[in-house]
Amino acid sequence: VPEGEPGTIQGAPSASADDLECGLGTGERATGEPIKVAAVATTSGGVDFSSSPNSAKAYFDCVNDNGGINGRPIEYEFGDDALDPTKTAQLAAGYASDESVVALVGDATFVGCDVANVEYQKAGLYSITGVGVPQACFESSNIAPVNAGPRTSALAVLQYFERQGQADTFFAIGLNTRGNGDWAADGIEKYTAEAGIDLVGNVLSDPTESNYLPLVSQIEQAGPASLVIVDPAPITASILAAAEQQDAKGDIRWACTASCYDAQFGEQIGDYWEGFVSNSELALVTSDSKDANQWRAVMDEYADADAPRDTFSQAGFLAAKIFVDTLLPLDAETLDRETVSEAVLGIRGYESDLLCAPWYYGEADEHHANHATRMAGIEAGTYVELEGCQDVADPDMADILEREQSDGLLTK
Amino acid sequence: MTALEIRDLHVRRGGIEVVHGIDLTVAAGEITALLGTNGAGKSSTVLAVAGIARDTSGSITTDGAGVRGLAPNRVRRAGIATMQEGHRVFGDISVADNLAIAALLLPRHERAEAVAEMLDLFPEMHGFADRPAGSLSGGQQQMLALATALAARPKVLVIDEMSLGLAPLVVARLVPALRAVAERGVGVLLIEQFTSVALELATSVTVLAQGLVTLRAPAAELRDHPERLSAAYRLTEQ
Amino acid sequence: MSRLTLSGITVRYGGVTPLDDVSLAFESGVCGVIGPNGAGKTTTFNVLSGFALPVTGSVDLDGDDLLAVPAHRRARWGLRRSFQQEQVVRTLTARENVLLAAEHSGSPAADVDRALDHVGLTRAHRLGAELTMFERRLVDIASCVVGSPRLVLLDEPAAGLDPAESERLLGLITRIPQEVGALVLLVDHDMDLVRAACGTVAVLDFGRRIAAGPTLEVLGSPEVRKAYLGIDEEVVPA
Amino acid sequence: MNLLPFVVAGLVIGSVYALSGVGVLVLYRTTGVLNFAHGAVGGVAAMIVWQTVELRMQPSVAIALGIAAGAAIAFVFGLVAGPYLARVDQLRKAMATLGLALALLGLMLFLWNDKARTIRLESSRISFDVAGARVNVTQLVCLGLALLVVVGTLLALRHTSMGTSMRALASDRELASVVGTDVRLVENTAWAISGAVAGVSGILLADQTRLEPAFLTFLIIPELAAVVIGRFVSLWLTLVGGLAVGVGQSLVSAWPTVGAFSTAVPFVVATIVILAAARRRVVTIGVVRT
Amino acid sequence: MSQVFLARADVRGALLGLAAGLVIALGLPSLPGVGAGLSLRTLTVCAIYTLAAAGVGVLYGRLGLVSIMQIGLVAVGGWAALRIYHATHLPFEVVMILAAVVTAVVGVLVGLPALRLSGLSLAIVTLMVAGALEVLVTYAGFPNGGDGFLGRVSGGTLAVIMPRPALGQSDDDFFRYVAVAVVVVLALLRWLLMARPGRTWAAIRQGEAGAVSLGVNTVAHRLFALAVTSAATGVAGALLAASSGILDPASFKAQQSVLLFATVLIGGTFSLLGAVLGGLLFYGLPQLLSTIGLDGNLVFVVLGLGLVQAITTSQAGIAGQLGGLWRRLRQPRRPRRREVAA
Ligand SMILES: Nc1ncnc2c1ncn2[C@@H]1O[C@H](COP(=O)(O)OP(=O)(O)OP(=O)(O)O)[C@@H](O)[C@H]1O
Ligand SMILES: Nc1ncnc2c1ncn2[C@@H]1O[C@H](COP(=O)(O)OP(=O)(O)OP(=O)(O)O)[C@@H](O)[C@H]1O
Ligand SMILES: [Mg+2]
Ligand SMILES: [Mg+2]
Repeated sequence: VPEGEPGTIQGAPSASADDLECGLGTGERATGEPIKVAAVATTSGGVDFSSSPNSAKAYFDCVNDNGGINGRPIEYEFGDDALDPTKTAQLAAGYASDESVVALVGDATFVGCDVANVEYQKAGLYSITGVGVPQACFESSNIAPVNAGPRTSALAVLQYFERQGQADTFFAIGLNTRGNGDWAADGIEKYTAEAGIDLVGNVLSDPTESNYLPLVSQIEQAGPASLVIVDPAPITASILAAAEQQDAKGDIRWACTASCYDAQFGEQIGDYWEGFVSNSELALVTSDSKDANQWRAVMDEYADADAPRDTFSQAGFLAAKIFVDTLLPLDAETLDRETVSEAVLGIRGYESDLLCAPWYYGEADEHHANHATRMAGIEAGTYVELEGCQDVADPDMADILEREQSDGLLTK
Repeated sequence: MTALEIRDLHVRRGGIEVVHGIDLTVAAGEITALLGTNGAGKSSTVLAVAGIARDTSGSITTDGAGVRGLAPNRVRRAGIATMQEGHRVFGDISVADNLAIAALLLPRHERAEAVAEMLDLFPEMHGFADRPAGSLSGGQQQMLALATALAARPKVLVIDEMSLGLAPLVVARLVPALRAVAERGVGVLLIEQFTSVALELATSVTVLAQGLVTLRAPAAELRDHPERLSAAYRLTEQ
Repeated sequence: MSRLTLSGITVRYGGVTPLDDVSLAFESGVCGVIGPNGAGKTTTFNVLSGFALPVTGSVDLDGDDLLAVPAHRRARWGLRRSFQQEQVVRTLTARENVLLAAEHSGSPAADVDRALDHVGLTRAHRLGAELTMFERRLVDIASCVVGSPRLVLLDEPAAGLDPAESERLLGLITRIPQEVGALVLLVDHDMDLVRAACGTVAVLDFGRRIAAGPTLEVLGSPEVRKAYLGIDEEVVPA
Repeated sequence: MNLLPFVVAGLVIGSVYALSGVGVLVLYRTTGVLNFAHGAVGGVAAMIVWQTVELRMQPSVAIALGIAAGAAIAFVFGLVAGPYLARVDQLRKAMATLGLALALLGLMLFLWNDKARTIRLESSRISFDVAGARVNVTQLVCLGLALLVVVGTLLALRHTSMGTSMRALASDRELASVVGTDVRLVENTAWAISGAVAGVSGILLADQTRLEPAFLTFLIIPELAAVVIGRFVSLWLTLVGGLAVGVGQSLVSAWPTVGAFSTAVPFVVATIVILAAARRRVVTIGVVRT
Repeated sequence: MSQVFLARADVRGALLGLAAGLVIALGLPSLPGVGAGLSLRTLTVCAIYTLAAAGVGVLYGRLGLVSIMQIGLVAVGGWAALRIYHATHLPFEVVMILAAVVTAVVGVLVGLPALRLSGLSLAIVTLMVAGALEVLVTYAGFPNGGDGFLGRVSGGTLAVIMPRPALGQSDDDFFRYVAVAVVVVLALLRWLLMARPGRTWAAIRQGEAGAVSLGVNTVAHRLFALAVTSAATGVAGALLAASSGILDPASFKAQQSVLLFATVLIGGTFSLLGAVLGGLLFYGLPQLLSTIGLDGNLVFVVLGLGLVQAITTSQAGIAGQLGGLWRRLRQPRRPRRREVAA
């Protein structure tokens, strides 16, 4: 891979020809009656999650070039909710009222899972979401994200340090937002209490906070063995800058959730943060495995050269792949919302090397299949894997784990 | 010699024409009075000369140089200083600085002298030189407005409603002062509510009624025949 | 028969004392308040209407303590005023302007037409912005006479008016005491108007009362002629 | 708890608020425009610095470019909208800049995605200990610059003819023009200076806080709080106000129970100041201009 | 002069507007291609934001007050509605009125300090309030059937949805419900503007001293104006909450308030038609632009520049231009006809 060419990932293996055999892999364009699939994503208003639907689209294009869904191409579109849940609800209602939309795939919205779910429920429509962030995305009947979410990601970091023997005292930083920052903080609190870890700080700051030096002082005074930042990447970078300015790194192990697992991140925060740790909810973007390779190949072939190659992109790709693999065994002529919804609900034991454990849907009021993640650390400005797949324990997930077993969701 | 020459001036305010093509000449060293009822278009003429009213046609020249359509500061730099009606002063700036701003156009060494001259003309101002002009009484503001126009030592001086809000005592003092200004060769266009004062000062008089010139006569003649003046005021009333 | 007394009024703005222990008494009819610029006339009106708080002194109208009434309640109490700079609301019609005054002073809405008749305003359906300056003055005066005012303050109502308009204004002002029974205080620099309208005048100078009494008598006194009119026939020892 | 580090941190941010506030005030006092887009202009400057550094430009050149961009944006806005704005009241002038702020914000969000970014000024790498807190050279620059700009502006307004003209312009644009002030020149100068100040503040704030378009745009709120504390006239009080807001925010965030609400500090401080000021109210009788 | 569009006690115009509003409210969903789906829902929300826009417009156009916190007040109204509903399960109409009252109180409390200073102070303070409310709402979230004062469920329980009003269950009916509510509130505002409060506000806008000398208690009347416009905005919040049953803090950012202010000025502040246009622009335009493929962020650019343009060259906004056009169309038939004040 020539260096500096946009779209490719440094340090990743190069693609092979069979990586582009998406779906049926026939190499022939699908020409039948299109199957309409949609998504709602936040792509403007300060947050840009478009890489999830974009990679889903890239994969669908690849499938359409390879025989489609038994001859029928997928027609994919997504709407931007501009970080406004009222719009999310509207887009959701719009797709719900359009009977030809059979499912939602690769959604990535920072807001509005709750309002969207209301519409989907009424219409019997289901979403294989690429990226969900707030609590509501994981506690909805008709929405199931492929990613693990901030709470699981934060707990993963904590438990990694615990395994390393570096979590005697722990510090957590998050956003003061209902159903998001407080949700993650609640998980940390419950788990540390159970595990006997001394939680010396659990700070929630306002999303518009301007001055992180007080926070850094607080960290210095608490002196934890390790800490996790559960914030969007730009805020995490600002906190790290403030800490660097105060030279507050000390002996503390600093880490963040998957939100800052992003190729650009290491370079932005600079050499001072060599050894900084991050969680990754899916396989590392550089990993050499079948689905990961296919994802890169599909992106190189079907997506814009400058489209980000990040976890969200993997998530959208994976959501699309799960969807296609679910539809292929069905009779293409009978595909409509009802039959597709039934098939989606029936997904169980779906395996992919991007994931750590099988993914499933199932009829339930909450969906949180991805609860095993990997850890990465910054070495010479880029992330490398520190630890492979590990299941994440969350005291509030008992019901889900139990249902996994009792309903046999982890096996086909 | 004409200091200010207006030919066929039309002025529109808010899209409506209020001055319908007037001619007016102000000779250097003389005072020309512009009289007329309320709404006759006197102030509109003044605003047009000063470059504030932009919707105009015709020609306005000073010493042969056209100034119609120029921005107010360019008009001022061409030598025409204007005192607008309605006590226009820099309200939140001190009286002394108001004068200093007016004198900025003068050569550096003349500035202090020009300001001092004004303080002599209006000795009242000594008492409130460092108070913000906005806190002055109406008449005090009018004095200041006059002083700023005079301090600039222009070639042409246009004064709208000179005695507005001034006590008779002050008006009495202004008469010789303005005459002295004219004697230095300045052409003065004077708008004045009290006809007696206007006729006393002016050499020639132009009367406007409903945007048209209805009378042009030497002041001396009108002093003897005041009825001609009131007739001109009412000329277009039917 | 109403009687207004100001006793020992002192007003201070920082270092300025526009009114210094002023005592004045006015009895029904139209009374003049005159004096040079900055003498404290407008300030006196501001005290009466509540825009200036005196540090000492009291104001009494027929036994009522005026200073105890908050500024916005004084209209209801019976006080009306016009300003040196008229304040007609541009976005309301003339009639609505007067109606507004009626509503907030607790006067019957039916009285609006009477007030408009009083001033003889014919274009009452036109917006404030469309009126001429004289018409706006008329609206101001109509707002002052709507309902049953007890005290009407007019601050330089004739400023900028031509002789004919001044004449008409004079008629309006002198009719106020007869028609609505209010005491009228008039500030103006037009001595002809003051002479014709006011039975009595008070003269202020530098924040002090220097004379008061029947108009002709006061205007004839040498001290007033010197301080205000600028007529200085013979040196009068203090 | 040792509060000193919080005070120091607050002073630093506060001084940049003050610097911005002074920039806003200068423009306000000369053109009568209260510039709500000051933060957004600073944001653009900071983003440009980031982008050009990313493109391997010399940091010092990048910073100069950023400041120039700030000055240019403000200058062009003043040039294009200025003559129209001159005809409307102060409130409308201010609201027009709100439009500029929105437009700049949208443009920034469009041009730059939501990934993490940092600006690192060389001067931030040199630091030393003061009373238990680390202080770096950038922070000293912030404090010094705020002081310098206040003193410089005061001197210039009082003792230069450009300064005098600026004051005249702020008071009454039309009258200033009538007495011969070249209003366009003065206005354009003021816009450019204020834009440059916005650029400097934006870059400093991006180094000290966060490099995010919406965040930098809405820093106008604490900056305006400083201006309110200065009662729209006093440069010194604006400086004090900026520092007070910064320290207030920092101290509030030191207490866990109220820490989350530190962003509401400017509102509280400004409200208190307005309440205090309101007690000495005088009714001014204005001239109605149609 | 278009600036005085709203000033006339134009009863005929008001009745005409009322009738047109009702026809649109009841008839629109029946039009082919509009009923059900995305466009009708968009129009529903546009109609809701019309009320917030009317608040901005009346304050600015009639009183010269700038309020950049209107979206924050919508949040307050929505929060109150949800909270009251989950606590009491009262009929939605009652909930809506209570929410309006709560919002009015909040609006007045906020305006109280700033009203005593110049217009710019109010603008700044309201922008700060918008920021502060954003913090508060982000922190508190919106009630969704949980316990405690904040009423938030946590853990694995599903949020409880506030049902739509009985008369507006389907999307079509809900649009009619909203539109009628909006028309009623606008009619009330219009009536206030034509009557004594409207006149008084015009006097206050022009000058404090003049108003006081007429006997106006300026502070009380400004607060009254804030109360009225906030109440209207509170109704908008309640309707918005009813629209999808739950709300999210992310809808109520300070920048949304700025955006609304911009669209109202573009629409025009001298008539309530401007508010309707403002609502449409605020919510409908971004939607429209995104369907033609314009990046959502560029909507800010379009509306921001629109605001600058409106202020600099067309003070009466689109509504003023439409009004001018209307008058010009009628002019030839009845030259120089002027409406006489009632
Ligand atoms: N801004 C404006 N828009 C529309 N018409 C205006 C405007 N200003 C003045 N006018 C009208 O223009 C005409 C002339 O006014 P102008 O002020 O020139 O008269 P004037 O002779 O100076 O009277 P005055 O003695 O009242 O000062 C009047 O009919 C007036 O109503
Ligand atoms: N708000 C204020 N602050 C400071 N000084 C003031 C204020 N208002 C008035 N003054 C001063 O008080 C004095 C009296 O002013 P006032 O307005 O009462 O004068 P006046 O008699 O009405 O004069 P004129 O005939 O010029 O209108 C003046 O010296 C004026 O400068
Ligand atoms: Mg005039
Ligand atoms: Mg006076």
